[in-house]
Amino acid sequence: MDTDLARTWVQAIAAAVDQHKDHLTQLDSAIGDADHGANMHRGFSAAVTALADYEPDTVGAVLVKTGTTLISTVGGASGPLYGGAFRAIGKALDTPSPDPQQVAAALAAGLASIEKLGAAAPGDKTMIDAYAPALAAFKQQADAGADLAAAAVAAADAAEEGMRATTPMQARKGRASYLGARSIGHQDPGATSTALVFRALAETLGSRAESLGER
Amino acid sequence: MDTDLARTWVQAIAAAVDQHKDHLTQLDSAIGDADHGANMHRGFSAAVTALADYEPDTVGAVLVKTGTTLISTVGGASGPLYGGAFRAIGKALDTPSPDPQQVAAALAAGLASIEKLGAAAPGDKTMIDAYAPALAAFKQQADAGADLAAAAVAAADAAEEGMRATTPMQARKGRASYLGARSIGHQDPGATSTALVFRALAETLGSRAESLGER
Amino acid sequence: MKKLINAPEAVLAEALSGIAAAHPGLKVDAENRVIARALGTKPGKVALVSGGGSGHEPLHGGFVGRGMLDAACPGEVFTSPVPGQMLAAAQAVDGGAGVLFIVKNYTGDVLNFQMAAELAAEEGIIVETVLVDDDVAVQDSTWTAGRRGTGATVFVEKIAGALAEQGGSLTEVADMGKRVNAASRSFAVALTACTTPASGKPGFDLPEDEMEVGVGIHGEPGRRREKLRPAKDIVATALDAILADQPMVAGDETIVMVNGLGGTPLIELYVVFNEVAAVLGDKGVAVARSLVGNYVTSLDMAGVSLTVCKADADMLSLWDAPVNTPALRWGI
Amino acid sequence: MKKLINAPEAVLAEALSGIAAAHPGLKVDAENRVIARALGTKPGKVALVSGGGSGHEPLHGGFVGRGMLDAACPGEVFTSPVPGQMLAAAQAVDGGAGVLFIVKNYTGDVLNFQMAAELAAEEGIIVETVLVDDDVAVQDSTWTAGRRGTGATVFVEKIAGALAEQGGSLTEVADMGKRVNAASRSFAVALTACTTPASGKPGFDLPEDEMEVGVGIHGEPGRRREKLRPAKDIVATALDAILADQPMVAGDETIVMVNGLGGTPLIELYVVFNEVAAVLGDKGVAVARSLVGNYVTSLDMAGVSLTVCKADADMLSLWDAPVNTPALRWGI
Ligand SMILES: Nc1ncnc2c1ncn2[C@@H]1O[C@H](COP(=O)(O)OP(=O)(O)O)[C@@H](O)[C@H]1O
Ligand SMILES: Nc1ncnc2c1ncn2[C@@H]1O[C@H](COP(=O)(O)OP(=O)(O)O)[C@@H](O)[C@H]1O
Ligand SMILES: [Mg+2]
Ligand SMILES: [Mg+2]
Ligand SMILES: [Mg+2]
Ligand SMILES: [Mg+2]
Repeated sequence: MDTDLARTWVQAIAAAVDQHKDHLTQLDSAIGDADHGANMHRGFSAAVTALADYEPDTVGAVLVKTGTTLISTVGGASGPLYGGAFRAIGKALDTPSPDPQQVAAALAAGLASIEKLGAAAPGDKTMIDAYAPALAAFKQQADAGADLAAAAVAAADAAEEGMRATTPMQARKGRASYLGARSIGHQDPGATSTALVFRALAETLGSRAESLGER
Repeated sequence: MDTDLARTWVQAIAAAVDQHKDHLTQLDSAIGDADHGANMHRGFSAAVTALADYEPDTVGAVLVKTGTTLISTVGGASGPLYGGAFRAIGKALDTPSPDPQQVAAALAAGLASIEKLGAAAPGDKTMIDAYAPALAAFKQQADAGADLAAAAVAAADAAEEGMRATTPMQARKGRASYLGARSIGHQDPGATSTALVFRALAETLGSRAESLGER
Repeated sequence: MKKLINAPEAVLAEALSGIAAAHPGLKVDAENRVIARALGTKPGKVALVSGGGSGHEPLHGGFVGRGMLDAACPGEVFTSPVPGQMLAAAQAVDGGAGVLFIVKNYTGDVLNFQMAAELAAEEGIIVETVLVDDDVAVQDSTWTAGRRGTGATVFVEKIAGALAEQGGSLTEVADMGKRVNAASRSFAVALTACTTPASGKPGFDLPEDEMEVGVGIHGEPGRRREKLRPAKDIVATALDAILADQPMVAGDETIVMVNGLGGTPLIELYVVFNEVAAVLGDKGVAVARSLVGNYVTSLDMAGVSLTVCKADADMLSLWDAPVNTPALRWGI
Repeated sequence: MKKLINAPEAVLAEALSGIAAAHPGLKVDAENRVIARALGTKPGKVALVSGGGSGHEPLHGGFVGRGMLDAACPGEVFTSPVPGQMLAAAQAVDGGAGVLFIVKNYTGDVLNFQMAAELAAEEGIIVETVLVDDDVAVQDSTWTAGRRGTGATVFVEKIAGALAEQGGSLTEVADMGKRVNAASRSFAVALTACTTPASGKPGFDLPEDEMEVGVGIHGEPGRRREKLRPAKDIVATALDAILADQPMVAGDETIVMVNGLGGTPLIELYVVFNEVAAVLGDKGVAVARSLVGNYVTSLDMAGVSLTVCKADADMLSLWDAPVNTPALRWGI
């Protein structure tokens, strides 16, 4: 992973969010306040802009800047949560070209930030329910010696599975918790955007791997 | 005509208005403010109550009381217009048992009151477009020597025809005038209630004639 | 029909009882349906009475209080009150200096207030009347019912009310009311129909992408139906109609009201006001004073009315005078 | 979607510009999205800052002014503002006596205000926070997000604002805010869903004869769906929930707010208030002060929230203290 790649990841998230904006809002409309698509879109568009002429030395700096931008533009619950996560990930990647183990540790720092701020646990029907399995899968692959691309694909698959698993859950945190049992049967918007984040990572790393392979 | 008959007429109007309340409101909803049914219902129910233990000497007193009650309970445009008309009719019937010519003159006084207060003319798409032909028909029958019942039937028929003739008119008075050309194609609610008033008169006089004939 | 009520017939009486409970500064005569100031009229002060159908709240009861109305007569929803109500109001608030009836120009209101004025005269109460007819969506002509009275009513009640409070005579107060009305123009659009409790159904069906242009405040359809457009265009249409009828030049001062018809969020009214201020600003016309909110509503109708009064110095200073009513309050 | 706007993305910026144009007593920092008093904070006065998503107008911007807030930070519609905004507000209004953040209990608001408090502390500004969580429709527990903050925000802002104006210290003002919150409970029902500009569609479909019971102010469905019932029954349900959580006895004094959610006509709110006054009256609980109107809205949602504060003498006297804001004004 390098700074270009980090930037490409953020751009890929922005593109995915742009494409799924209405879907995210629709999911948030069912059990929240119908702004998650707009929130994510505002934040990641701003991040792409902020990164456009930002040329730092480390992957981490790119992601810290992304997190800071999210915090200063998103608002809502997702702003501080994603913003804090990207800042934590970035702070843990203070190197020009981290390896899979380092990335796994950084992603773990991101989750820790979300858990600390949001005080939510797996099963509460939040973004954590996509993030935690994604992290576990990534770590497992990295520990097994897989490369970044392979680890990221496993993470994205796990995130999507985690995302789908939020549907039957009853929310205990965030706005959806106000609905009590009526939150059951709806997929969590934040878990859905987290799945987009990990899928974007997998695609970014995958196409880099391909282009490297083609050389 | 006598005081009992006058009271019966008012009761018959009240019954007809009760039955057609929603229809009147619906017509008023299309080109007005959706209250004509409620207005007429409130007014004539109050009139029936007011007449319940009122035992005056003349037909006129019954109708003056009816008009006064309408004025004090209806509001809107129709309150003063119908109220003033019934008061004028009543004032012109200062006799225990008026004949058809006298009734025709009284009905003419009613129309004059409406025209004076409302400053509307035939063709403006108002209650006048039912009232004026009804009066003309009544007068013609009376002049030709018809009895009250026959004159009233002719008046009711003419009122209904006049009511239907308001549909293609463009309103120039009342709320419907605010719609300009969009008032065309809708039957005037006030003309419709006026047709009920005359039909109620015809039925009241008709059943009296029958019961007299049966004696 | 979805309404927070108990029964359509009971709405007015129960709302009056709620108004009485909510506003210690008001006293409500439930039998005669008159809302008046709890403290009554200062002897020698001209008393202002207004009224009209209900469903336009806060108009008129919300404008009863020091510096504005002395009494309001609420009729049934969208139905003019009856003369007896107005007479009871005039009798209750006459301070010996006469009573000004402020009447919106609708056949029903005009006729009922006219009868009330006659009854009051018989009781020895001197009555003058100001007729409000500010809605430029409706053509004025001697052959029609004339223009509707809408938003300008608030301006007339406020400014004439202030003059009465300052000791103006009945003629002076009436003249000021007429001047304010003559200087004011309104125009409204609706995005949805409203539903009266008695009818239970929306007054008209409006497709999702259309609006009614040139509506009144009684749920009737407008002059024409158009495709829904951005706020900027709607404001342009409304101000064009207003300024065509009441031309203004750079340096003129205005009082502007952006009024919600009942179902429009306040945030949208501010978006609309922003456009109004921009258009008038471009012409060099000053928005000297303004109101943005729900003042003359049409039950649950979504939409907005604009009212612009070309105000002279007297009007502005009377506008600024203290007012203490449920819906308008400052300087107290 | 039927809205008087130009574009969903432009609503907030344009509304802020409209607010600036409409209220000379306010100054709007368009870049940082901060609404503050034009005159600034008196040195030595504790400054009150609140904020939250937009779409609840007049909350919060309409409560900025003497005797209430010093600044408000409006976020996007239904989206908490960002820490930078809150920091800019705190910096703009700190009068040297510290800043009180009044925060409605939503994850987003809490987290963003928390970050802002940290940033402010880094800048040497002393910040205290009052968390408002009055909505009894939501179960409180350490395992959940806790109760939502709704109508009581108005009470907290008014009463704490008055104490700040009278020279209360940051601790005193914060404590008073917490006391008011602890004494206040709310409950709301919705008859229709609202539509955010960004989503363009109503948040839920509600049959013509049903209502959502226990809703918040962000367009989310309620705790349960029920058949629409008369106002009397709805008030009974809401007051039962409130009084179960905050028992009151004869002789207690209250401040009551009957608050429209944006699309409900004022006449209906008075019908509701009439029922509330009757129920509390039967229990001997005094409605010492009241508000009836649109104060904490949810865009165009039809519905009502009830807020009851069991008020002590201090609260009542602070309630009566002068306030001069666009949406609440008396004693000035
Ligand atoms: N306490 C929390 N911990 C983790 N994630 C949370 C928490 N609260 C909310 N979320 C996530 O945030 C998402 C909602 O984000 P968004 O709609 O942008 O913010 P808001 O709820 O403030 O409108 C939820 O779907 C959920 O995944
Ligand atoms: N100037 C007028 N002259 C005669 N009839 C009128 C006039 N204005 C209105 N009307 C009649 O009154 C009817 C409406 O009555 P109603 O709905 O009860 O009163 P409002 O128009 O005040 O709501 C109209 O349909 C019309 O027939
Ligand atoms: Mg959301
Ligand atoms: Mg009508
Ligand atoms: Mg009417
Ligand atoms: Mg939100």
